[in-house]
Amino acid sequence: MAKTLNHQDVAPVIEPALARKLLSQMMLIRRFEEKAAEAYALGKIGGFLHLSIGEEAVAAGAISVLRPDDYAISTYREHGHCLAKGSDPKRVMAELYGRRDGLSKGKGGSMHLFDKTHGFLGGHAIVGAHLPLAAGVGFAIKYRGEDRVIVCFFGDGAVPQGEFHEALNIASLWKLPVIFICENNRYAMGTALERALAETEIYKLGRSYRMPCEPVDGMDVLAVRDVVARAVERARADGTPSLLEARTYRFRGHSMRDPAAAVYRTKEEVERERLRDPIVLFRARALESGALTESDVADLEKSVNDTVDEAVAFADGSPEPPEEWLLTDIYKKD
Amino acid sequence: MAKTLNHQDVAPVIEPALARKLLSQMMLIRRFEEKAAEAYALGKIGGFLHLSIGEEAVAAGAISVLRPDDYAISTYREHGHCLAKGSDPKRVMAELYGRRDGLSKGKGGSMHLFDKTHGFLGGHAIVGAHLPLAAGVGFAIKYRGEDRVIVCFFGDGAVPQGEFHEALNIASLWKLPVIFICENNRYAMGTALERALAETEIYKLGRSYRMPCEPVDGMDVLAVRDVVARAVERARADGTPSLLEARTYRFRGHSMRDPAAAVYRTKEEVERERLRDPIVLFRARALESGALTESDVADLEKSVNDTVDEAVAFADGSPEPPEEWLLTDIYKKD
Amino acid sequence: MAVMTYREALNQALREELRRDERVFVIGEEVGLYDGAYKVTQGLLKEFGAKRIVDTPIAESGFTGVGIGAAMVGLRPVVEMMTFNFALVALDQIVNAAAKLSYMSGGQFNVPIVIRGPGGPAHQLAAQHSQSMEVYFYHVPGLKVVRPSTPADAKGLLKSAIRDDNPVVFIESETLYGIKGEVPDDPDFTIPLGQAVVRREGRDVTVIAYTGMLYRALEAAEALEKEGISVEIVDPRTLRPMDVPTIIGSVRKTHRVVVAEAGAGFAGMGSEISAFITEQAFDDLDAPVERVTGANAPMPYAKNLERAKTPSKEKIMAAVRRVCYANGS
Amino acid sequence: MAVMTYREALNQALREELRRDERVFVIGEEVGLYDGAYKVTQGLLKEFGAKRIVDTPIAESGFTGVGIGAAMVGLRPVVEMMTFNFALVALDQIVNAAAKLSYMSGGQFNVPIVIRGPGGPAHQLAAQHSQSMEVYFYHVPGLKVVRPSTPADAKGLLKSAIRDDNPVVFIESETLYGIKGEVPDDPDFTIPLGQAVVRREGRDVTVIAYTGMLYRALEAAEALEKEGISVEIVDPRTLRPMDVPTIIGSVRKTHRVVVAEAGAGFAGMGSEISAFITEQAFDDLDAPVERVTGANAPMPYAKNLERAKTPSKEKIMAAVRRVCYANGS
Ligand SMILES: Cc1ncc(C[n+]2csc(CCOP(=O)(O)OP(=O)(O)O)c2C)c(N)n1
Ligand SMILES: Cc1ncc(C[n+]2csc(CCOP(=O)(O)OP(=O)(O)O)c2C)c(N)n1
Ligand SMILES: [Mg+2]
Ligand SMILES: [Mg+2]
Repeated sequence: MAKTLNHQDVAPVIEPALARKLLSQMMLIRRFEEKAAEAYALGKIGGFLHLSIGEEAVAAGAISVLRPDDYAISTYREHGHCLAKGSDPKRVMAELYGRRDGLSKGKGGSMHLFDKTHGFLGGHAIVGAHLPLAAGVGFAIKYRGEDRVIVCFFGDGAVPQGEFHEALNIASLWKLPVIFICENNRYAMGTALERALAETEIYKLGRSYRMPCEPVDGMDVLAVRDVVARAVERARADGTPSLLEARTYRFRGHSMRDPAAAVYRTKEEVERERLRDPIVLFRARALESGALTESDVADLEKSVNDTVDEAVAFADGSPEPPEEWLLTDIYKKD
Repeated sequence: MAKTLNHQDVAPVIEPALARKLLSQMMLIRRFEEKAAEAYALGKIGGFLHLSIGEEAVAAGAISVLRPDDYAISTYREHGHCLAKGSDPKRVMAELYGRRDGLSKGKGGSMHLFDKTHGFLGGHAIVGAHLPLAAGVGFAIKYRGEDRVIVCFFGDGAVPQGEFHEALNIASLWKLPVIFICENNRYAMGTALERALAETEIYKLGRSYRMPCEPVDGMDVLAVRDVVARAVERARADGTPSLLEARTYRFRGHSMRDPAAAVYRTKEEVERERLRDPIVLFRARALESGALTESDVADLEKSVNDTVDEAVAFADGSPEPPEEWLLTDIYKKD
Repeated sequence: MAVMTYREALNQALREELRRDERVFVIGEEVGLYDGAYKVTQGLLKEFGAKRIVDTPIAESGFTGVGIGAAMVGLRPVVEMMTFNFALVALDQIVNAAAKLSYMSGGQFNVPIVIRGPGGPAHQLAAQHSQSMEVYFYHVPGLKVVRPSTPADAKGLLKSAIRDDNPVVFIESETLYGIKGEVPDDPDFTIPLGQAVVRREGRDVTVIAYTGMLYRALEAAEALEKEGISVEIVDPRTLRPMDVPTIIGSVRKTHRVVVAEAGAGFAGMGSEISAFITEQAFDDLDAPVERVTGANAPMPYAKNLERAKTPSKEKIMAAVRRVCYANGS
Repeated sequence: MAVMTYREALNQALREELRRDERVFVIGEEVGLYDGAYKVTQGLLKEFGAKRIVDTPIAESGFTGVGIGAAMVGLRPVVEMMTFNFALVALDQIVNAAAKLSYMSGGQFNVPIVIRGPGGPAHQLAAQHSQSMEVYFYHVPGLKVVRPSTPADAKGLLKSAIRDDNPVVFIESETLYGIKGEVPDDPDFTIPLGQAVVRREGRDVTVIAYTGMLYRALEAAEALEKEGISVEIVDPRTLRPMDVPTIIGSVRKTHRVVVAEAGAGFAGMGSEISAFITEQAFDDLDAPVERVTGANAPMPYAKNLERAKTPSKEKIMAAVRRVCYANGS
């Protein structure tokens, strides 16, 4: 079942429209988070801010094979997934700012993005706890006889948690259309994979649940697309879930409070990994293969920058939520 | 790593002393529980009473390879493990009766037998929750540089629980000398294995933790001994933990409140499984191989019966705990 | 009206709601093939099939999360905790997910889930299986918490809980499954969450009690009547939201209060009830609110110790006499 | 005496106890190589090595259970919850194992474990990361629960907790790690569990508060002094066992009480404190006990809403004025 990491072997022809979409998606996430980091430094964003810079290919690649009516769910490191799922960058940024026009009215913040209209089911900050929720969404899909799927993103740090095991077993036992995508960036905060898991090839844990499982180069957006596309196909066909392990790396620290190259990893390692930058790699391939021209890329870049600038301006201009909102949305009134 | 269930292939010579020990151990557990069932019917034992009748070979075989200073820990279905670990049947029965002379002064009951003197660490009634405790005892053993081990008994029903996963991963990652023994009796209450686990060959889950793992015929006390002995050896040598799956069957219902052949399994299945009665099988082999004579067996039987009768008389004669004990042992006073 | 047990009333509530609304399903350990560990779900698998009556592996956190996820996208799960003791392994799901998703999402999502099962002291089940579990839930904003005391309430409140758009923790009483009472047949019979009920009218003292303690209080009231003390009994039924006005109304009438609860006491439900009564009706009180609670210990197995652990009719009577004596009688 | 931060005081306590007793070890996420998510364990790995400062996978239930198992056979683990919010996934281990093993085994086993980490409202961490977690623990027989407010208390109480033979839930304050204070150097300095302290003497009203609320109360007291109201402040320090006599002593002196707490209020610590004061000192009270609590909502992310959620000095002042007015002043 396991595939080797072999994107180098094939030299696919890239559709220009697809190349444009994937590249701009990844650039949008990157740019958005760079700007969020600036806003954080200025004190405009509070609390924790977890950037996915370096990991954009997973969000962009995986979500690019979904239909709009499919679902996605994620952790506190979810800006990329939320944007890729189609959320308005303005409302995402406003949420990070804790403002009235944020997706969650400013009540959720960076760790709790939700966007019902786009099937984005959050933004969950208890490590491992959203995996059962994903199974539950898969349950509902099957219950209603729909052919939707849900992709569930989580980190390598969630794998030793009990709910990983419970959710995967249940999803496989009941054949629920969930694509579990482990974003293996090799660290959970300061804990390297091999200090957390007896079996470090995470995808292999799928075997304990008789679940199709594959590793993939998470820095290669096309490879991610392929592997997720296969998993989505299985899920739509008969509900078969999958465990995918996307091997990636976070270029920044765990959160804005953690330096990029901290005690738990070396500067050299970070430098080396930066050479795998998914945006740089994909841009080069798109240019090389002729799918995009230099001027296409420049246009995309400008458009992305504009979008993010607008998002920042929007967030800056959005007022604080009114104080009465402290006590609303606790219950849905019938 | 996995062995096939092959006790039939070998015809070992059985040491008479060993035969006597194993047979009397199993007969003691059987007789003890039969009497406990009677006492339950008479209202002398309250609450839940879970019998291990049919599963005696696992407790007797596994614990027979331990040293007295090794530890054992178990679930609410633990009479057999506690007796095999050396606890006084009188005090065990008194505990079932909720009397002053019970192991736990009558405060624990059938589900919470503890015997510190014999390294029996309980009697735990939240399914899966004692697996981390076992890892913790393994941790302490290693911390102190001892060569003890702990065997941890649990049911097939604990496998889908998150703590199974957490404990096995940690035990393997840190090389803790824990022998995890799953007593796979194919049902968790009314839930058959295949309705609870995507992978029904439980021992295989050890692979997710790179942990040595083997299945064993849990009705064959010598086979259990062998497989546990190997695991104990690994654990003593360098802390390597193991996952063993003892395939067994409970002849009675889940508890005294559940009929033996209930809706979830057929009378025929129970009848068929009764043919694998571990006591009948082992007695036959001991006689056949000449390790024991008919009169040896008769002697053992009598002695076991006497022991259990004494235990019942002792429990009957033990007074209720004094009412002040309601408020003692909540805290250890320093 | 039909006379039925508390268990049957719950079963009927489930059955009616399953019939009424396709989105409702039941999920938990042994709810289907085994007909429920306590037979509350008896016959449901037969009528509704395995799609809607879902047996689970032992994985409370996992299947509670499944319920929450399904509720987020519009189903209406009824999750059975075989007993509420096991809800502790799923507590994070209930507190950090079910209760907060509406708030964290700014009201985009709501979680119409019921988490139900037996709780409270049982019969010789000892420390891990015999606990008053409501204490883990009623302080949590975003949850509703129900503890029904009679067959009619069991039915009416469970139906309301299932129809509620919010997460409801519905803790039945393990020791009351067999009690009988009149229960309306009307499939539209419901009892709103958040309404207390005066179980017995009285003049001299208000006793607040629910589930097992309600019955001890009723017995105590009968006995005290003979001593010339007239006891009013209020059953909150829903602990969150608490029907403060009904309770305060009774206190303003009687001027004396005893709160009885089976739990261990320190920082229990009675503490809150005592606190808000004192805050809101201080000048009406002729005596301090007294709490009668279970002993502050884990639950022991031995029958005699277990008996001593949980408040008796006698202890309630003694407390009532004390608050009345405090009036100088 | 040295002046140090609350964080340093905790670090020193750990260091001293690790030196004093070979059986003590520290276990949790990021406690070693990373020096602690909040740097409380800074430098410990370097001094004591990986055997005694143990980094774990993210598996709170698993590693808490490891601590409990190790404690059963005689070690003395200090388990760090990176933040106490995550203790919910380990709650069953704490409540059903740690707290009950002594009782269930008739006193054969005890569990000398400390479970420590930051809790309470934090800075814009929102609903899942910013909660008053003590409510899940202080009602549980078998546990002790500590909430230290000053650097000296942090040190002295943590040392007592580690030396205690019972499970102690030790919830630090995320917002106080940086505050400074005098801390005794003596390695035998400890503060017994179960002793409250009068933080400020006063005549007119007793305010009971701990951790962040204590500081709001001290500020309120300063301001009220100028209005001619003399406030006495009692810090319970240990919530279980609660030092009832010290609190009642203060109440008998001032006759008026305000209890401040950061948590959501309904059925919080203040409810119990209010209830036992009313029970035990009813005739001494010139006004009902007032509670000042956090808003009854999950914690919002937005800065202004977060500010509105947690009680301010002004709210405490208003409550104090109310209970004083109630005296007819
Ligand atoms: C149950 C729980 N324990 C601990 C934490 C604190 N925490 C937040 S993120 C994190 C690391 C998670 O790492 P990983 O899953 O690999 O995701 P990554 O941050 O690398 O994307 C930890 C320990 C938490 N949020 N929840
Ligand atoms: C966490 C938890 N959930 C549910 C239960 C109720 N329960 C007690 S025993 C049991 C079945 C366990 O089956 P298994 O582990 O196979 O052990 P067996 O009874 O077959 O020996 C269940 C569901 C429990 N005690 N704890
Ligand atoms: Mg990671
Ligand atoms: Mg079983």
